[in-house]
Amino acid sequence: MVPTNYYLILSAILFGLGVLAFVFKRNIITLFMAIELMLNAVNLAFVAFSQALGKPDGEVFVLFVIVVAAAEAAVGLGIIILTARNRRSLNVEHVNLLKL
Amino acid sequence: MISGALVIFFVLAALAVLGAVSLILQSHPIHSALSLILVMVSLAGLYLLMGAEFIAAVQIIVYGGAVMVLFIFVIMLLNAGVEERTNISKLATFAGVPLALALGGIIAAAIVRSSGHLPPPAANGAMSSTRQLSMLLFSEFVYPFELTSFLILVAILGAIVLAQREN
Amino acid sequence: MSEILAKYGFLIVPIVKVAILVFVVLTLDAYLTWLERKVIAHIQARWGPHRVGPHGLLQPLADGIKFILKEDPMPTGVDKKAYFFAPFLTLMLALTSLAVIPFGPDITIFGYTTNFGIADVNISLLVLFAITALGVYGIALAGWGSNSKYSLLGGLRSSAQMISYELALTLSVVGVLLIAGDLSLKHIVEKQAGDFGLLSWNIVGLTKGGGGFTQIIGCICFFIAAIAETNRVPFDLPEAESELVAGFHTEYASMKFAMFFIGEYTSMIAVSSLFTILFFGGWLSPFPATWTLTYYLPSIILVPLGLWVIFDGIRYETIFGRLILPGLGAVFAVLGVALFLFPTVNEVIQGPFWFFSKVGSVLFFYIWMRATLPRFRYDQLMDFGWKFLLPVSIANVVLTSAMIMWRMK
Amino acid sequence: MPILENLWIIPLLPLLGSAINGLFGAKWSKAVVNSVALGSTGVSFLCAVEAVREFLAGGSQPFRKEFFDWIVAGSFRAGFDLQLDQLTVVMLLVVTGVGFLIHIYSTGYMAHEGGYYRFFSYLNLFMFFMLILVLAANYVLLFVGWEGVGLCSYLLIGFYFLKKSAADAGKKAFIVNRIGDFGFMLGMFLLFRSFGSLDFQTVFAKAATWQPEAMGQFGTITVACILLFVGATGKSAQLPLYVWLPDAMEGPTPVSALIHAATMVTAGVYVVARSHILFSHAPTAMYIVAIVGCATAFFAATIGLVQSDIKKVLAYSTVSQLGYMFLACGVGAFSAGIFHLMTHAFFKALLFLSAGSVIHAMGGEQDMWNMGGLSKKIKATYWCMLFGTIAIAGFPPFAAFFSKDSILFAAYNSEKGGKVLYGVGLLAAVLTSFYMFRLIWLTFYGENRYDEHRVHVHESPGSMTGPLMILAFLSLTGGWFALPALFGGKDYFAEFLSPVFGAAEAGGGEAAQSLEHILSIVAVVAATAGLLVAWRMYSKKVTRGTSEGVHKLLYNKYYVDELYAAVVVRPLVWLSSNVLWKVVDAGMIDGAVNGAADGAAAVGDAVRHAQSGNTRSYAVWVVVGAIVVIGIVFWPILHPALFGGVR
Repeated sequence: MVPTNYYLILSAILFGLGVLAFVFKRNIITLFMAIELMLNAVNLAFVAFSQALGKPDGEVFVLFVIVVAAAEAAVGLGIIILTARNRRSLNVEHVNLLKL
Repeated sequence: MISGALVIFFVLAALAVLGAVSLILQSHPIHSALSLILVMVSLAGLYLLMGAEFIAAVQIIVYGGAVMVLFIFVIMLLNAGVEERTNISKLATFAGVPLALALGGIIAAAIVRSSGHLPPPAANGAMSSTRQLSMLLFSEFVYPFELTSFLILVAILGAIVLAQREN
Repeated sequence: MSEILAKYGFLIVPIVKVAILVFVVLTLDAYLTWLERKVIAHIQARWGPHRVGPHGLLQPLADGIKFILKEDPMPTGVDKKAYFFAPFLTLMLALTSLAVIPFGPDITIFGYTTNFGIADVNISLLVLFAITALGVYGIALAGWGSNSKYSLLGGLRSSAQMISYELALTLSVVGVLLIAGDLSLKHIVEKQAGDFGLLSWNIVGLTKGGGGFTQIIGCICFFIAAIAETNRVPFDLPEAESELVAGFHTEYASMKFAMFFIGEYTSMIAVSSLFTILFFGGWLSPFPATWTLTYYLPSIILVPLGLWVIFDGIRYETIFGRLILPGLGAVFAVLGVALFLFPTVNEVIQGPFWFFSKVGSVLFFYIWMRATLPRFRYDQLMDFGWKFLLPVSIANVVLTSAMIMWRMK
Repeated sequence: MPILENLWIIPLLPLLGSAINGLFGAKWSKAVVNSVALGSTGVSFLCAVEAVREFLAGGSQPFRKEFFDWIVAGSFRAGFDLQLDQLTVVMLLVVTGVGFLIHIYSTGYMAHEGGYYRFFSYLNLFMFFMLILVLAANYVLLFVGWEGVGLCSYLLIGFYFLKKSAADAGKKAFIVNRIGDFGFMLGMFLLFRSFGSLDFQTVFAKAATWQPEAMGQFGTITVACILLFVGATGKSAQLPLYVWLPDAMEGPTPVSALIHAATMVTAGVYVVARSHILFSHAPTAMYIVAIVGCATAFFAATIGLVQSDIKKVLAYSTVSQLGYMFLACGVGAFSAGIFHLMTHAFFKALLFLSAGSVIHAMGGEQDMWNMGGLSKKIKATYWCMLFGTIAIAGFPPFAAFFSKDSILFAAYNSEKGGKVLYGVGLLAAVLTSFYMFRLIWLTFYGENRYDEHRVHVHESPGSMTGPLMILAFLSLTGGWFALPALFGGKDYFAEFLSPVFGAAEAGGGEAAQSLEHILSIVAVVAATAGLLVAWRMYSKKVTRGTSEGVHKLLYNKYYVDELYAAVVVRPLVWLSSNVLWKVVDAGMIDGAVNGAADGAAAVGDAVRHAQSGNTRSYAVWVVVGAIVVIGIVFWPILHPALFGGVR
């Protein structure tokens, strides 16, 4: 029987790694992957809590999170394709027109 | 005493962390994607371990089977090469990594600090059969559920509009 | 013996089962290739392989040896990780997918009861789908990894194709799930058991105690989608020789190529089994349980077969053949007689017998189609998948649920 | 259908006519526009008659109904409330009746003008606002009508807006009226401040309970009345705000007849009469009204003596007649004032329309020195004009004889300085009869002073002469309500209005019967004197006299316009161009605006470097924010002030 804490800490670690990836990587697609990683960490926490509290609500939330992640991936990748077409680069540091 | 479940947990957790780290260290998007898939699969294993089989299956089907395939597909489509390690953002270059680690640490610390309030883990598995889940989903959470369907519809439209070429 | 099993059964039994399954499946794959070549040859009025061994029965063996001994060149500029990982992944997933398939009812050996399959997960269907979903990566990675435009195009095509048809595949099953109200393949099969044999299978839908509805639409959709999932004719665009040489595995040779090959045939078997389970009552006999005579059908088939093989082997042109074939026939005949003599064994055999005969006919249908049908154009493929198959399967879901609701009233 | 119950129909009809004509008239033929305009006004006249019949049938009980709320704010309520009492009845009939006649006249007069539909749209709109003004049951709604008629007057004066003088006249009228309106609004505010309402009923009811203020005392009511009167002077062209009315003659003649003679300009009188209770509580205000009215009557008459433009003469005559009305109100003879208002509406409309007919006949000529000898050519017009002149001059048994007579009588009887007022009024009467007969002689007698070949004089069509005759009849008989009063009977008009004015009315008293006879004889003598002098001077005179001395002064209207221009207009222009524009607007306001913009730009320049546009930097900032928030939530020790984290 695994204590809930272990799961939570694992999810914290994964989340931190996701954040690290987000600030560290330059490739837009990889940044999206980092976001997915964070979402997964959150899902893990949800499931862990729902197991700990003995209520399946948390898992329902996980389902919603997954749906949202899928939608976000679809739109986000569309945006990425456009960006790549227009800017001829996937490096997020070259996509810096959002400034004065 | 170390139970079998604990062993499995540590193995899967190690795999997940490994995948996450390699996601960061890999220089090619495809390899990052593969490492992420590894993370997801091991998380699915953890869900199984927690007795949430349905979530595990959905995790693999949706994340592994659809989302990540989409990623890889896009990577192939754009023929993305090895990422260039530019350092235009001084802030991210110098402060990024330590701050990220600090965030992870502070979250972990917060969990440790406040986990005393958690009830002891319930009996494994049984509590979340797929049937219960669906009952809950279609009774209590039916409105959010319908809303997600709208969300997906909008996402489809958005993706189509974005991806279609001009002319 | 039995107490050892009672003690360490949880460890020993799965290992044994895995070993058996792997052996059986690999052999099956090998002889599936033989069968395919033979059938197509005869359909096209040729002989097919008949040099290696009698009727070319040893051809698969020869092929295997060839694969092992062949040189394994690696094209330049490949992405090593992906290039090596892809075939392993494909084969691994294909084999794993068999793990959750129940080939028969639970059996009891030496007082140790176990399920007639490797794992008995209560969401086995979802697990199966999960594994199939991962199947894309093998092909995509192979296509991308081997640094060749043909491979890349093949990989892209197949991944797109698989994603598209996965939806139809999954949706066409929902009808069955609505009837069975369960995600476990075993329970799905058991739900199809009835007094009228095949009438209560999902394809007909006179389920015991009502609450069923014919899944003929779902069955057809599933079959088409399954063909697309396994990249078989007429959906074999990923390896369309005329356009892409050999598609995603153009750059592969020897053992790695063999892995793809075996993977493909294994997944064929898996999908056929799933098809059988979902729509054709799995291991259930098509006849009502009261017709006890049908229990002896295995022996009734095996004994004449054996006799015919012996008779045919005696006057075979090569010495080798005259030695081998009669022996094989004798084995068949003896097996049939044994089944006739030991009803307990016969009892155990019933399930697998029906199961594998059904799977075999489905596989034969596969091969038949390959010999018959032309190939789709790519846009036609996509249009068909999205604009026809998906709506039809959704309609099937709606129809089925409506019927079930109506029956409940 | 009981019109009285839905009184709103009466004003609504002209509005509809105006809207329809204004929106679609451009496309339609004159016939259709006519039918719409005349139809709406005619029907509303009939409705008015019906309403009055019901009113009288119902024992002439003052009718008042609140149709819907318009403005409701706290204790303040201004609703769309209409009322109908004897005073309203008079005004209503005058407005709709005369208005209808003038509409008919206009169809003939405007037949050859452009913007036909526009003219009638404006005219109907004017009718609407005038009716609102008359029917309103509270000051706010009255003010709506008040401003509305001002607007219509502006539009109609500037009807020939391509003519600069017309456009300027319109603007002048509007601006001068603004000054009056300003006073009027102040008056309203003061009333609301002191009575907590602007509803006639409540205001008057409360005011009636107040102690009347003493002479020479400037209490609340007095001030309010004076402010209202300022508004009245603006609208009714009294000293010192009369200057716009003569210029208003730039508009088409029917307009002058309807708006600037018969109805709108009398609105001031109506307001004063309507608020008679207030005025009767403020003797000082009454006195001021009387003095201003009297002065105006004389002053305008003097200017009228020498004008050569036929319409200008009538305009100044109007001003002076309005002066009479205010004189009447000032000395407390409200009914006499209203009486004169009605008769004046008849004969002044008649005179203006006849003048219009003359101008029409002369093909647009307005200068009397270029006329003469028209009596043969345009008989109908001549006789109508003559009727009007006799009436205004005050010969019995014509209308003005009775009304003016009763005014002068009341003035004579008023306790303070009554004799002076009477004298001046009498003098003004002499002057009136003088300039009117001067007009007659210059226009219709002597040999013609115009070019036969260029101008070919022709009688006006029936659509114009018809109304003239009706009005002529009215201005003959209009005064006979008061006929019995001469022979010891009672004045039916005053009798009719007495429920409204009641106590406020300053009756002559029976004792003065003989005195009244004497005074009326004196008035007739005075009128005759004016007639004779005019005959003496103008029956032979044929050339425009060189103007010097007094004549020059009068001819230039006492240089009042120049005076105003020098005293008011030029300083104002200088102020606005040099101070308000160059300093306040360009300097302060623009400066503030641009300053704000520059400040924003500067701040943006300063902080924009945070916006590197680099996603990774933003990501780092997000991380910082997350750390801070989590730290605050879980370690409140970092921020003792904040909530205590998770317990």
